[in-house]
Amino acid sequence: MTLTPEIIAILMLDGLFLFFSSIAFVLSLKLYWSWDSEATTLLQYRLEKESYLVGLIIKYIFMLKVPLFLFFIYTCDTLSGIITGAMCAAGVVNSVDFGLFLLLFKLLNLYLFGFWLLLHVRDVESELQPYVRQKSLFFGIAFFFFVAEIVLEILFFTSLNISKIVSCCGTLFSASTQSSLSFLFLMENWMIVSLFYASFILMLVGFMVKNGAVYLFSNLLFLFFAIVSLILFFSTYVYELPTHHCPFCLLQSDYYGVGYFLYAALFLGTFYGICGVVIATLTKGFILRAMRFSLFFNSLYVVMVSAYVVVYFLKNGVWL
Amino acid sequence: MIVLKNVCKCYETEAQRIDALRDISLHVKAGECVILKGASGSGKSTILSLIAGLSKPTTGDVVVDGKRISKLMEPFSAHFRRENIGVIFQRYHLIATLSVRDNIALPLIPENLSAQVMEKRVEEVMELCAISHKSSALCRHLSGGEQQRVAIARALVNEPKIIIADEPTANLDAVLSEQFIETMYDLKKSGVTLLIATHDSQFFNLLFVDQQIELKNGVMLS
Amino acid sequence: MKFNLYLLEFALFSLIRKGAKTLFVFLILTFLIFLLASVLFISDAIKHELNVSVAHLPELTLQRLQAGKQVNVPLKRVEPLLEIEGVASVIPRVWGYYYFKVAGVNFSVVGIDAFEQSYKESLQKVVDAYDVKALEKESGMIVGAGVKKILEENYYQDFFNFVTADGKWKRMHIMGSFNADISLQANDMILLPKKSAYEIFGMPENEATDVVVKVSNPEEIPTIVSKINQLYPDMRVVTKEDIRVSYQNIFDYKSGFFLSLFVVSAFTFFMIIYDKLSGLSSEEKREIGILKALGWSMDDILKERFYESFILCFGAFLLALALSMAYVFFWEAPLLRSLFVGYSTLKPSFELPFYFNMPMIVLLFLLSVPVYIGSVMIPSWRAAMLDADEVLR
Amino acid sequence: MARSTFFLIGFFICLSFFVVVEFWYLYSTRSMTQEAVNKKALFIAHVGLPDLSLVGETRYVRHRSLSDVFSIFGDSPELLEYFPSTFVYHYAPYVSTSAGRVEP
Repeated sequence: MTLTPEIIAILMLDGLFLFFSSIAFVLSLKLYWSWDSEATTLLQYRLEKESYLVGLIIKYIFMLKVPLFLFFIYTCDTLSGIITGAMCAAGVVNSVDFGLFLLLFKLLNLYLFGFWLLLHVRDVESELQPYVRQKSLFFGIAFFFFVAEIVLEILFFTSLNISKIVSCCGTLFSASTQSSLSFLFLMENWMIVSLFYASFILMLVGFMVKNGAVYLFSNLLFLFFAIVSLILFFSTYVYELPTHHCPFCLLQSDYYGVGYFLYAALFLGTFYGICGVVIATLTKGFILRAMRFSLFFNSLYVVMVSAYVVVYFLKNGVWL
Repeated sequence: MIVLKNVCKCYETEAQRIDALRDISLHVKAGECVILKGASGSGKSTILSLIAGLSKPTTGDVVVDGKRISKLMEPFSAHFRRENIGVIFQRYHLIATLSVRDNIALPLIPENLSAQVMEKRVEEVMELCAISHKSSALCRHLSGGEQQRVAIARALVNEPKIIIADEPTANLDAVLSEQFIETMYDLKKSGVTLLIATHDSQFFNLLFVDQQIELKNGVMLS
Repeated sequence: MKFNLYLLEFALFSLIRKGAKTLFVFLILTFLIFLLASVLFISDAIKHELNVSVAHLPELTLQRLQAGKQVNVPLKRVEPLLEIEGVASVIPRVWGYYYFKVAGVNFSVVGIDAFEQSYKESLQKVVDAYDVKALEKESGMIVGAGVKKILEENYYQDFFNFVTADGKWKRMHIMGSFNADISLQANDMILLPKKSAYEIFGMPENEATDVVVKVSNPEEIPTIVSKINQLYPDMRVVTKEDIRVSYQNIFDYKSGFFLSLFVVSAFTFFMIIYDKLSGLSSEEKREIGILKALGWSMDDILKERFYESFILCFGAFLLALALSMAYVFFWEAPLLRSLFVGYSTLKPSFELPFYFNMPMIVLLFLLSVPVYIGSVMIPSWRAAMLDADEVLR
Repeated sequence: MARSTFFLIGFFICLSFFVVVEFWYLYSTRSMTQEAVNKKALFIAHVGLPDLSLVGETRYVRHRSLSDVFSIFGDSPELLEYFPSTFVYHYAPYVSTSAGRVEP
């Protein structure tokens, strides 16, 4: 265990989050059991006020979670200097068995909290707050994911062993059969890349015909293929090295931190594409607005990654 | 305009249950002037706060201007209050450390109007209530009459349809009470609905009052 | 949604109205952030300095251990080491500490053999004014700024008498002092010819304190290390990477140690704030009631409270940042530097190089602002949900 | 806009301006110059001791390659264990006693 200032900051905020989210959890359960918008009891009046606090707390946590996610990656990046053998965040994250799960949980929670907030906005727009029970139940479930994330994070930082040698991104994301992600390498590059573009085209079609279901489905596909194709294909053009497949090194300043922009565009785009569309269907809201947002960011992502390939080809006249 | 249907309101504390209002039904038409009279603690203020949406009834319905105030969620009831209701408190409740202008502008702050519109509205009501000459004085330096005019100006600044006054003349001498009644008369002429809770006998035999409701221990007498 | 300037104005008024309370919170918040920022600035600057130093170190340092203690390395080991493939050069070093009893300080004494021309030229660049050539002819030495000061205080203007291991006096002339640019590295340093160093330390001339090895290809370091281990099992190999990691650990540990204390004190402070804010005065309650009656929603009151804490927090943050930069880089961090300097009597100048990185500011922000906002959140909500009908009674 | 709001905004602008100026001043005059970096490099090439002379009294902190677990009392004749430095200075990872460490 190392206690660098960054880790202390993250752990401290985790403690804070745990405290506040437990309050929100208890209140959510209360809201779920006893909310009755027709009732005129004192309890109901109290609940109306408490539902405010839940909104406040979740807004607070979400606002901090977004920068904290980036800060977490940055912390892992700096830790890679201490941990023997790790060259970037990938190595640090994978130095414990559940590192990848921690990362997945973090991402999932961002989506869940974002979903809750979208629902909340739709809810308070209406005079009757019709979705209070739904969003309380939703948070009641999301809370467990959140706790899991925090517990994993604490375990992660306490079990970091600075004298253990870990494998760096070079072996983690390579085609060698032992690595955890090697099954991805069974597919051909051109297949993945064409699937990636195909899902984008499907998304465009979904947007044209204004079909929420198609759009949602294409976004799920797009998210998956975007990440896989980034690891397998596009990252090599960013690094200009045919053997370097790492989704984390993109974040380093050697590559102008382009990863932050790529991931921001991708996650924003798919977030609005998935959660926005779900919410819009559930609450019969403006589906088009969510789709337009989503399409904008997704296109931005596609343009960015494609630009790397095209620019490389124009400069060097060959493909990698 | 204002309808109260079988409204009960009770406050529950751990030791006891206090019925502030019992089965009140009331109907006020637009432009009427209603006097609520009764000793203090008889439930006058509770009725006013129910109508303003500041508290909610235990049972029954409150409908104001077609909106079911009793079931409106907080942000909407606040919005409704801001648009339709002006309040004059007992002892005025001005914020002593703010200037007259700022006190009058308070109800407009959440609206986030442009500076010109805001300025224009505040100027208008200050003109109307003859307080323009003191616009930048702090409220704690004002005399009782001036404070009263500021309070009225503040109640009028959002151009309300309903004015609620809670014991407005309780701390005034006879001359000032006279002035207040005159202002109320002017307001009624301009079509505003007035609800005044008072036990000041000066109000009881006014010609422009449409209804007088007497309360005792939360029950309507007449 | 348009930003509500009037609400900000009102928040400011309400802060001014609360006067003493505001000032109290503002000052303590500023102080805490200031303390934190100073520590982070210092440790980041030192870390940066160390990283620069370490980058230019030879790849391997070899020490001979005997019964767990470090002992001298026989010079005859140099040849076999040179024969290992991939080793570019092997330099035996003579160096150690000289305890100057009168002042009660340790000097770091390093012996060099400065016979090569290129060597001299490069040395000349880090030494002020004096001619390096004189170093070998007469028994001369080059000293760091701190050493020079201590010697002058003890009336050694241009020479110093070392007491050798045999108890004899060895007079060395001060030929120059190191450039101010490297004072952080060279403050307690005395550089003299190897011969004199052997004499002063009383070391046999066929031994060296330790050996440094330069490796031309950093990829080969692990193989070379294992070969050295096989060749001389009693030699400990310290790689450059080891040293770098240990530095990182030290300073993470040091500022982490401070931070843990800080977190405790910060939480105490925020409990006080929580307490202060949740106990609403009757005046405040009345005011909130009035505002609600006048048509403010809970949202507006919450927003107003948020603006209040934002003004406080942001103001304190900026002010603390400005103050801590001045404190660390202009006034050389009085009091706080002792946390980093230790008890050294040979006080180095604490003129740290300015080193700024954005993540540090983010860290500072994350450590202070969320905690403050968090502590304000529930009291504000309590205030905003107060029943307004009490003003109507 | 009230006077105090002007004051507030003025205060923030002044403060930000001050921070930026201070930052710019420090950055342009007090950053490590390339020249200084070169000098440090030359000096270290001669001396081979990377540690800063911030804690000059104990040999296991002046140059950490000299530290070993047993050397704590072998220093200055007057050295006592003292709180901040020896406590806060963690020993180097290569003297770590934990099992299973692979020498690089």
